[in-house]
Formats: sequence, C-alpha cells, structure tokens
Amino acid sequence: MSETNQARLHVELTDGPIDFAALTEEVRSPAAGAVVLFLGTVRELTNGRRTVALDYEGYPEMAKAKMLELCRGAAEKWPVVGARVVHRLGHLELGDVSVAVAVSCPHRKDAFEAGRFLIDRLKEIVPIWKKENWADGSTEWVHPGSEFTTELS
Amino acid sequence: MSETNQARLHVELTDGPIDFAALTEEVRSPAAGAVVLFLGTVRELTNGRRTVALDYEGYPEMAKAKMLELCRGAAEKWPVVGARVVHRLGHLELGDVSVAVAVSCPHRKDAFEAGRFLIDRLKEIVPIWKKENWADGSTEWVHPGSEFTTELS
Amino acid sequence: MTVTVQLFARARDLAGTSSLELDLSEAATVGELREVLISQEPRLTPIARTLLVAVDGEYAANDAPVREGAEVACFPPVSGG
Amino acid sequence: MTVTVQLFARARDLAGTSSLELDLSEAATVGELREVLISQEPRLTPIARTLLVAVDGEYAANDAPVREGAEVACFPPVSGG
Repeated sequence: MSETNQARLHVELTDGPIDFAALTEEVRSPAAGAVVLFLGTVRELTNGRRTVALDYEGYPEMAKAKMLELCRGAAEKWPVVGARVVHRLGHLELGDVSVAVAVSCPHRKDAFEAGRFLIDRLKEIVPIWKKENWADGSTEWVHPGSEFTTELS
Repeated sequence: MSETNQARLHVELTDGPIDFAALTEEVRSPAAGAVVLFLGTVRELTNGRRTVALDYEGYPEMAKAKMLELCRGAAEKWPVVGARVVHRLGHLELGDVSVAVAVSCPHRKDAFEAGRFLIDRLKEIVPIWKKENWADGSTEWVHPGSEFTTELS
Repeated sequence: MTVTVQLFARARDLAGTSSLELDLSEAATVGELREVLISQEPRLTPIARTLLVAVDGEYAANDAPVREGAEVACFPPVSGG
Repeated sequence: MTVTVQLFARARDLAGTSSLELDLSEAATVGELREVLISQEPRLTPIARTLLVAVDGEYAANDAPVREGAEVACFPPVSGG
C-alpha cells in the first residue's frame, strides 16, 4: 500500500508550546487538496468572567490512547491523508494554544468535518481537565455536567 | 470600541509561498478561544487524472475586493475576532499552498463555520482561475459549469 | 462610445489578447456588450454562454448599464481555491 | 484484593491525594468500587454522582468487573481542549 493510502496519524501530549506550523506541514501531502488546522487558545472571557490563566492536567496514557482512537475513527469515516492531535498540559497564559488538531483530506468538506469531529470528540472523551484561574484570585476546575462551588485559593 | 470588538480583516494576493503560520499568529487573540486555518494545496489526482502543476491567474483588484467582502460577510454572520484570506497566483507545484484562510472566534463552532464559509464562497465568487498541467502534457483551464475540449500545449 | 474589456483565463487564451476595445451605443447594456464582444471576437463563441461580465469590480447582469469609462472585464466561471 | 485507584483533577484535590488503595471483594465490579471509594473517602461525595471510572484505560460501566492488578482511575467529567 502506498504512503498515499495510509492515514498517517500521530498524537502527543506536551508541557511546552505547540508548534502548530510543524503539525500543519506534517499533514500536507500531494494526495491532499485540503488541510484544516484547529487551535484551541486560552480565552480571556467565559460567560463574562475574566480568566488570567488555565492549568491543564491529564491522565497521560489514557489521554494519548483516546486521542489516537479518535484519529483512527476519523480515518474510518473520512479519507484522511494525515492527522495530528496535540494537547498541552500545565500552566497556560491568556492566548496560549492548549490544543491543536491538523488533518488533511483530498477535499475540503471532508477535512473540515474530520477536524470538527476530532476536536468535538476530544472534548467529550479524552481525560484532560482544566482549572480556571479567575482574575478575582479564585480557581475552579471545569467539569461539565457537575455542579460545585468555587474554591478560593 | 476595544480591539476585542473590532474584527481585524485582511486579504492578500501573492506570487510567492504563503506564510500560513504567520497568518495563524495574526488572528490569534485572547478574545478568541478558537482558530481555524484552512489550506488549499495542489493535489496530484483529480478524477483519476494526474496533475504535475497548476497555474493560477487572477483579476487582482476585483479578487481582493471580493475577498475582503467575504471577510466582512463572515464578520456579520459570526463573531469574528480576526480573519485572513490569502491566495497565491502563478505557477504552483504539487503540494504547494494555493490559498489560506485563517479565522478566529470566541468559540469553535463559529470559527469552523466562518472558515468553511470563506473558502466555499471564495471558490464561487472570487475571480481567480486555475489551469491544470496534466501529466500527459496537456493543459486545461478549470471552469466549473462550462464544457470545453482539452488544449494540447 | 468605446469601452475596453479585459479578458481573463480561457477567454484571454481564445481571443489571443488580454483586452479588446468595443464600440457600443451610448445607452449600452451588459447584454449589448456581450453581443458586440462575440461578433467582434467570434473565437469566444464556445464560452459565450458561461462568460461572466464584471463592471467596475461587480458582477453585472445583462440589463445593467455600461457607462463610458467603466472598467469592464469578461471571464469564464471562476476556479480559484 | 487490593486495588490502587488514581485520582485526577477535582477528585484528587478533594481527596488530597493522587491515589488510594481500596479493599475489594474478589468478584468486585465498578459499582462496588465506587461504593468503597466513597465510604473510604467521603470527601469525594460532592462529585460521586458524576465521577467516571476507567479500568485499564477504558471507561467502565458499573457492572464491569475489576480484576486484580487492573489500572483503575476515577475522575470528573473531562474538560480538555
């Protein structure tokens, strides 16, 4: 089977900045006419509250296994030429890139759908958690679906 | 009005390689939690035929005006923090990036939709044309909706 | 009046030139411009049906007026991206 | 048998530790593990309802078995990205 027909998939967790330009280069290919890169970045405002930083924690082995599972799932649903999923852990400042998804397909519709699938599902099943560092000095784990009080740090 | 509320939009035509990493950096912002980059690249196979290169020609003033019009349209439909649309003209080899769209929004759903809108509409209304250089030595303008014979070069 | 028409892509290749001067009536429309264009340059006939016309940077329908000094361009359906 | 449970995020913060040893019956299920976890570490009660359990890297339902030597982790709903 030629390289063209093999979906080249790679996932990574990192404590440092994500080199999204390199990820994008890695999925480019003459077999693909379309590349979609998604970056999640640390946003200042969430429901009107001001964030100064986020701390990301992961369950590394399972997180990587689930990220690779998602890449394989995408490659089953769409003609993926290459896919990369990288998540950063640790302390991130405003504007920092927390997650990058890069995917290439022959045509753009598939590349957009595969990219959207990868980030949507990552947020649902990959065991990584973020803690908000609010501007008022409090911190708070973000756990969708659970209700809890703010812990003042 | 703060910078956060101003959609920073920029379009460009270029004869050289597109620095998509720089474009992506330009739309990043603490006001945006999501960045989507789309790259169109020169694909080797189209309906089973082998391409060796593409030549892109544009009607520059109108192309840039239409690209900016699309950015403004996107910024009306979605909360766009920043958008960049760059198209390359001239002779492109296999794998080269012909077009780049970078867009940032507070949330990923909007960023994906705005990115998809920009590239879909670009292909419909921006006056740029590509000529296929097939591996068999023939060349052919790609003009959707028109039927024409192949011109042997 | 005389109007200069820019041609692009396959339209330019077929006509063998990137611009043409057309003699139009004073109250000419885009539709009339198309007719004069094809009669003056019949090599454009194969793409006459799909040819697009832009006047001053905007796509123009056949009933749109063409004023003296307007920037006019004719070209096939676009295929960028 | 004794099973080590890794805790993450708010679960670790509430328990004040990143892992706990639990004494389980030989034919224990994930459901039993949850009960033992909360009774041994009642500070996890506020998130007991939403706590997820992974066994050997896979999400596990309450009726799934927990075998000796399995890698077990308990954590709140994920919030990466």
